[in-house]
Amino acid sequence: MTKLLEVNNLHTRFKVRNGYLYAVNGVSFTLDKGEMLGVVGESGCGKSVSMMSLIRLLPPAAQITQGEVLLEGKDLAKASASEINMVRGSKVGMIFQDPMTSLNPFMKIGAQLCEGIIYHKKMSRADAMKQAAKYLDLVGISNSEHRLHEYPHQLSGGMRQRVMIAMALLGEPELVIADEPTTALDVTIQAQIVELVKELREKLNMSIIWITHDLSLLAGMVDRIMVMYGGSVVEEAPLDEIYKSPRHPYTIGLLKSIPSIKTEAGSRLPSIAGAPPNLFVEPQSCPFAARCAYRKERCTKEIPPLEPVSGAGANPHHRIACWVDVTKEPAEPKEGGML
Amino acid sequence: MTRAAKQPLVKVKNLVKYFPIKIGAFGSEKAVVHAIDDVSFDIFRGETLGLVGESGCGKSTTGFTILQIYRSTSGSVEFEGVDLASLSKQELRAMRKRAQIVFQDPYSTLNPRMTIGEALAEPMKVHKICPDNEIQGRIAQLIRDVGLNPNVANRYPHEFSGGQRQRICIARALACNPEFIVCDEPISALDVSIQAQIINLLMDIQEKYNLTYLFIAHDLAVVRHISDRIAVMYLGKIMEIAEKKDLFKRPLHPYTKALLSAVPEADPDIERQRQRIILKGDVSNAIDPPSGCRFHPRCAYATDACAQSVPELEDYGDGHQVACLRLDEIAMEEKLETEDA
Amino acid sequence: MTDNTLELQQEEKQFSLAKDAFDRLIANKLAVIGMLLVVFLFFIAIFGPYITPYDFLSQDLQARNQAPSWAHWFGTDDLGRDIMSRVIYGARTAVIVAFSTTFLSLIIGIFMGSLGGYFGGKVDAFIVWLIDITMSVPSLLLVIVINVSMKPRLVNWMDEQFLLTGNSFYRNTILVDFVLVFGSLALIKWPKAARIIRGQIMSVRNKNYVLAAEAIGVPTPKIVWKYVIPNSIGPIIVYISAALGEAMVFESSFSFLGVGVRPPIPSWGNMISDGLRVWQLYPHILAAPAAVLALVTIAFSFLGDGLNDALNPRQWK
Amino acid sequence: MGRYILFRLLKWIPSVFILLLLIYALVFFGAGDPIKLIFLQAPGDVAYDPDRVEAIRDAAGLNRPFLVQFMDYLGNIANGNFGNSLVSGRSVNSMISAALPVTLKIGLTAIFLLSIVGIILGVIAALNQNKLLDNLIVGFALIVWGIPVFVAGPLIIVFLVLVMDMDVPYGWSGLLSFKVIVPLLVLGLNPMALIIRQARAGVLEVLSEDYVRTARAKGIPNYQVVVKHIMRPVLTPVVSQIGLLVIATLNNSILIEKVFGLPGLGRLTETAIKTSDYPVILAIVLIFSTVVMASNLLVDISYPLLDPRAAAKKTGDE
Amino acid sequence: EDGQVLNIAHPVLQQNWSPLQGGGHAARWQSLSWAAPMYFDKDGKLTPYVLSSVESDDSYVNWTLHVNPDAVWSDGSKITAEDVVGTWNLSARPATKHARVNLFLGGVEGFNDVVVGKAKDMTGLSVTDDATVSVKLASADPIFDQKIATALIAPVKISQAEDENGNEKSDWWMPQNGVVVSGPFMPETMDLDQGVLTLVPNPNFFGPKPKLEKIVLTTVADASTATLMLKRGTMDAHTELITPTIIQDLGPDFLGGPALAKGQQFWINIKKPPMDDINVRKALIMSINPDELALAAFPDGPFTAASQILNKVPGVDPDFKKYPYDPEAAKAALAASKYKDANRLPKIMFVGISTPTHEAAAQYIAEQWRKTLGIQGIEMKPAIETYSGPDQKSVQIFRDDVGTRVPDAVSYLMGSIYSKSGNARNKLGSYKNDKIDALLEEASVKGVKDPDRIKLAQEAQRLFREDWTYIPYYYDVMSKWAMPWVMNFDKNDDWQVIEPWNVTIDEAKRP
Ligand SMILES: Nc1ncnc2c1ncn2[C@@H]1O[C@H](COP(=O)(O)OP(=O)(O)OP(=O)(O)O)[C@@H](O)[C@H]1O
Ligand SMILES: Nc1ncnc2c1ncn2[C@@H]1O[C@H](COP(=O)(O)OP(=O)(O)OP(=O)(O)O)[C@@H](O)[C@H]1O
Ligand SMILES: [Mg+2]
Ligand SMILES: [Mg+2]
Ligand code: NI
Repeated sequence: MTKLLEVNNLHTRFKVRNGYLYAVNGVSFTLDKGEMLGVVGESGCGKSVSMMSLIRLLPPAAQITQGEVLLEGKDLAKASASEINMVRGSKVGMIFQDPMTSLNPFMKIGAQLCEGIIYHKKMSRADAMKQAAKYLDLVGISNSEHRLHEYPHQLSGGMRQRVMIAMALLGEPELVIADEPTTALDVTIQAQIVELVKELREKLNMSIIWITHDLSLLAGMVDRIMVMYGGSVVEEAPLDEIYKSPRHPYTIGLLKSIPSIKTEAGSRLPSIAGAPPNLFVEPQSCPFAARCAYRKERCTKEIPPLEPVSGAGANPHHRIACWVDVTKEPAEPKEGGML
Repeated sequence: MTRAAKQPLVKVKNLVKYFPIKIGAFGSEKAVVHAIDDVSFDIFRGETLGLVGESGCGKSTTGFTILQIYRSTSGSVEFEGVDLASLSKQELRAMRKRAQIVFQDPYSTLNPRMTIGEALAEPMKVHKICPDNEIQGRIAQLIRDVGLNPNVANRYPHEFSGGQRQRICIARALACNPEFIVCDEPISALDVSIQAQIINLLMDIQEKYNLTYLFIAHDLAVVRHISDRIAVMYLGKIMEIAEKKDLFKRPLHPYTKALLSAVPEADPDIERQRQRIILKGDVSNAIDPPSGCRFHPRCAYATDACAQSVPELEDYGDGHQVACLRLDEIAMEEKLETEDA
Repeated sequence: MTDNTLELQQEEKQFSLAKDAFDRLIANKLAVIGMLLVVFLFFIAIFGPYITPYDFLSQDLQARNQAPSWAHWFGTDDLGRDIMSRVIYGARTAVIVAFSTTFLSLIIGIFMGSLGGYFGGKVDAFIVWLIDITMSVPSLLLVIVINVSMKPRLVNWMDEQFLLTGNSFYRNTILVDFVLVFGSLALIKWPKAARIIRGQIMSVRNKNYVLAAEAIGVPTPKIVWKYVIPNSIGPIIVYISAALGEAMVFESSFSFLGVGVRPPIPSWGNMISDGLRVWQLYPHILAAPAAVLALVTIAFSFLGDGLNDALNPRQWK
Repeated sequence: MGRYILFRLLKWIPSVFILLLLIYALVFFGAGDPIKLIFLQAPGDVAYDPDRVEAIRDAAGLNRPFLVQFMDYLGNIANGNFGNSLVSGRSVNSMISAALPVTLKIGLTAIFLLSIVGIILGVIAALNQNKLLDNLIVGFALIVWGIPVFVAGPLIIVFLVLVMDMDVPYGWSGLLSFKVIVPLLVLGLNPMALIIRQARAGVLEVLSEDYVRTARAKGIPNYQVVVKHIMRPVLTPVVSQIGLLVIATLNNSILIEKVFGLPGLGRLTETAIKTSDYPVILAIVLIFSTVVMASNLLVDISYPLLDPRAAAKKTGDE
Repeated sequence: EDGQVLNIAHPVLQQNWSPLQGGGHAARWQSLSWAAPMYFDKDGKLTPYVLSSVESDDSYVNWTLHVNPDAVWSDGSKITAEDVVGTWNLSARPATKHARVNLFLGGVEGFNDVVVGKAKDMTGLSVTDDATVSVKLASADPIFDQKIATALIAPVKISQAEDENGNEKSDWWMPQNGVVVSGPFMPETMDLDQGVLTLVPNPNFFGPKPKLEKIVLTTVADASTATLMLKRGTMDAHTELITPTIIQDLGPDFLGGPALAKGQQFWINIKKPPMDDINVRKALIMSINPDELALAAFPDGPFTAASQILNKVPGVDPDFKKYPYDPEAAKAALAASKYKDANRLPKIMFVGISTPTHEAAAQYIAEQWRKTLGIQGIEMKPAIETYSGPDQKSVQIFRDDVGTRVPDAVSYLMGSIYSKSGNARNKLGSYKNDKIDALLEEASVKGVKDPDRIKLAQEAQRLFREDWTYIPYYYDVMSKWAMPWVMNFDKNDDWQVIEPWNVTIDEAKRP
């Protein structure tokens, strides 16, 4: 398969009142054409910021301090503003989390859908509208001609998210970044959207990065999963690998703490003690060390690199950032942790 | 214990809560939100009743109305035989110490201008739970109970993380020795890795203080883990109530089925095999709910009759109650399908 | 249960909401300038009369309308009085007027606003109606009418009281000027405060912590007092800052129109209106009070903006 | 909408009644007696003859009881007649109908023009947040805000006349005459400061909205994002300030119309107050609050036009 | 000299330009359009105008007035005796609100009944024939002819002005309503809302031909603006403009003019505590330096410090002893009063502090009292009206002017210190000194040429001095209130341009 995207050692930080917030600290990954990558992690671990950094869709306080983002070989991190504009919306489409706030309540659906392609494809308004209607049909919105003339508030949450998807697809992008597109939706609606995306992916054959904090959601959907913690990637592996043989203590803890059919009802859930770190200091060690049940001396001193797992029968595509080999070390519950 | 031996602590009968609102650009038109409409169920002493349903279906309203934080429009809520709905504000206040609530969002449930200690002392003072000189000791005990260090008592809420705040909210709910706690999505605002901590805590204290829970959530996995029985709600109505195992094994209502099939499982193998039932359309509007069975516009099995008459909850054995007119026909159809296959 | 026991680490620095807001304020340069100016103004208003180089009343007819010099930094006015001393004394007038009106309006506003906000329904509708009328009255006109019409009545009444009782309190009818200026200003300004309070109560009322307090069974008045009001402090402080500056401009507008604080008590307003008459020849007489008024207004708006940002920070999303 | 307007008007009538009663009582019991004033303006050697004054007051119907006079007055107003000035004997209707258009024309033009300029400046400032341009605009707004109109007015006049050697911008010869520009500016500058700040704050807020990010994600150029996605949401809060602007402008007109010799309501107010001419004062109060009410109503009605969500707004009743 | 336009700035938005008002700012331009019965010329000589002659019998009770046979209205019709009598009766009726009619016609028999509305017409006024009016006074008045020499009771065409009920018609004086006038200029347009009036020469004027082609009167309420306009020559004259810097701004001529029989004083209400104590009054008066007081208000003139009441009339007392400026004596007087010291004094309130200059003067006084006597509680208010009159309670000191418009000491004092005068009743707190009253009553019936008339008046004034009831302020002059290029703009004591037809503009001097 051909490589679409290659991200190397990406660092993004925010200028905050007294110093910096180190939101993304050295994220690297690649994405093939047509591949679907899942990004999981808890709130604030840098999922959105790292993915937004790809197309530099960041608030003014943010700065990308290091790293390169090669989209089809071209480094977006160093591209000019207008070059970036040509990528956004045409090569890379975005779907955001909250369909309630992500659509402009002051503009009709049609106008919002069209403006991107009118600009990028130099289409006439009428053509653009036709195109938009086609895509609304595609994402399963009936009566699309009519919907184009409605305002977002006239649609339900699920419909709005479909509109967002149509909007991302209109530019016929090669990569779609979906930032928790179902978090704000109900399970039944979430199921609708998930099915829709699967379907579309087959039809349109694009690459997708799907951000979520719900590990279970990805199980039936993606090809590969990347787990983030404290601004870094801690584990990355093909789908089954992650669920069946997780290797990073954080991933392990996370999977265990999700109640599932297999967990015994009424039993205590194994939980990860402590809370995620705040990112006001640049990490100098494994970000998870403070909560890690396998913590070793080294974990609090050095940042582990993201490297393929070792050991017999190890999948070469399975990479973790950990100094400890959990298959060999016993877990010893650690008390406390930082706030 | 068999259920017959258990006695209901809370008996909700035909509970209705409507919210009058104004709509339109000038607020000139009046309308009514049918938040919950004729809901009846029992909660037995010592059990956890899970309440699930989609956003806006009236779960929170049910919880609030049971505690009469929202005064009910009609119907009754019997708490050990006392109808809370008929109590005056004063009388109600006295009952408040027996029934408490934990809210969804721990960030906005604590008064940012009160220390943790003050927040915990408040219910004790209001209900004169213990002499003033013992309050401090009790606060320390409570804080320890929820797994925090007692020296946090004189700190302010903003110094705590979400999970810790939720612990404090639980401590506050415990402060007046309640028998019954409504947990209104107590974990859905928390980080994944923290959720399990709180679930554990809730189960621990339930055991320790012999509490009864109404556990509201939209995350079926969590409800499955913590509840004894589960009620499924749709647009202000209870669609199905059953023992947990029963419900998961034998979901009867089409909506329950769809709901269960929509819950993702953290296992690629299961997911690959799973056949999702995808519901059409969106949840209808509570201002103008559909006639008849509220679910009929989205139901694959709906007939004209479903649009006409409102199904009542009926017992299908073992306390498994379902509100569906076509349950038998559906069972038949399914059987045929499986046979076809 | 050990895995659940979390301890707050000791080194974690303890900071309170107020301190946090203060830090944010301090970080804002303009706000700090504004704050310093305002503090300076208060200082001058309190201690001014003791530190002025001259008596603000003492006249020197030989040294009239003098341009600024080392002896008189801001020059002298048409009766040879030192303008700087008068401006400094005027700060006292300004601060008194500004403070009294603001707090009077705040008291009325808090009362009305919490009444409406908490009880809702008919009471609220009535109060909203009251707010609406008051807001639709041309404020300056109303204040002028009140001042022009009430003053003689009050003065006469106080004088009668003095003659009847001999109580020297009644002798000081200069108070009447102030009282009327405050009173009428407060009368037109309370709706703003009431709106803020009402809005706050409305929003705070639906906050979960108020629901939680209700669930606990905390009595209503206590909820208002301990939960609602303290959480409305931010907007109130911002309101106060804006209202203080506004009141000063308003006071000078009255003086410009010939109502308001009367000479020989100096107020920036009447100094400006004096200055406006002669400023083609003696611009310094206008310049000093006008500049000071402008500076103070600007200082208050800097401070207000700063406070607004500090107390009601927009959350990151 | 028709019903809504009717409803508002019905709510407004009692307010106006109370307002009139209040002002009437204030002036009736408190303010000076215009008749006496006529005599006392003359030098002191004119015998101020109380009997004569009483006779004159009788002749003018001013010695009747308060309520009788007030009801009489209300009756007149109901017939659209504001009575006659006590000082000049002229019909108040004709005075108002001559003065109102002047103030309205100038005021509305000032509000309109400067709102537009203010919005543009505010947007520019916000888009350049914390840069030089932003600081300049904000600084300008603050200074304009800090200088009261009654100081700015004379300052500008003298600047034009003595420094620029222009003719005194005095009097009224229609909205389009050059003379009117100066008072227009003075009247509008102060409110403009408000608009600038409001617009700037509004843009800053909208900038952090998710839908702006969505717009950016489409890769359309920046100016399109600003024009299509940012301007319109900002307009709503700015428009809601118009009621305040109208009040500020009316207040300012009292302060500066005299200076520029504009024969508008402001100057009429000033004169009427000086002479305690209460039929005129009352009429002006009524007109002023009508104007304010009308503008508030207009703002409310325009809401759904500006904000499509407003049409479907839900408001809780509890 | 044709094509000359005189631009006048007028300080108030005048809505009423009826010639029957007898006061207010509008009345100051009355002689432009309305021919007075008679007038005093520049040298003070009584000159016929509408009336060609006025004579009385020896008792000074019965007077005969002859209407000038040439006198015509601007439409060419004759001015009749009917018009004269009608105008005067109308002026006296309450609904007309003429502010000064009692000064001129107060002595006519039946006047008092008309003034309070008991009668429509004065019994003492009758039309003998088309051109003759006979007047019967209630009591002897040797100077009745001088009293009616004023434009303020100029006859109007009564058929235009009076309605069927005997009330003044509204707006009859507007050009839109076809008003006819008797003076040299007739109104061409009147825009009351804009406050702009234009006057053009009256083609039928029965006097000398007016020289100006037009007079434009514009309302300029703001003093600074008006000053600027005068300076630039946009305006030529002003109705009344006083600013603290007027001399520096517009030159000494602007405010200068002949002295007037009029003076400004601060009158003390002797009934109001603490003024009921003569020692307090002495203390207050003696702590003021009158020269500095005048200086505080008008540092550059043209007004001069006052001492006695009388001014400019025959009979000014050369031997009058000024109140001394003596701080020590003042302190002693205060100590001798029943209040003993300043802290026990009730607050003192000034009213009539209506202009910046009066404000400066009042502040000067206040400061002197504070400095010498230690008095703190002093207030000043602009409006006389609301603090005065029958219901005034608290005011102790009124700034106001008194004077006379006939060159006569007795009428001067009758208007200021006689117990029935408005001044004595209102501002001095019902001041009544029987001896003064007797002296003035005796003097008033003496002939103009009788030397006793003056001697009695002087004696009354000396007695008045001993009552210590006023703080002398300044003597007025009849300011020109016109720029130097306006010629022949002399005004008389009634503020009227004496001979409007002579007014010209020296274009060479105009900027
Ligand atoms: N505009 C901003 N200014 C300052 N810090 C920010 C800003 N946006 C995000 N951050 C910080 O950057 C870090 C990473 O944020 P990010 O939004 O990528 O998290 P996330 O993993 O997407 O979380 P969520 O699941 O809540 O969306 C967080 O700590 C957050 O607080
Ligand atoms: N105070 C209120 N006033 C008006 N309508 C309300 C009020 N509270 C709730 N509602 C409406 O009642 C319905 C049920 O709301 P409720 O909060 O009980 O739902 P929920 O199931 O708890 O949803 P969620 O999962 O989002 O918490 C909704 O349509 C909601 O808009
Ligand atoms: Mg995110
Ligand atoms: Mg809820
Ligand atoms: Ni590790």
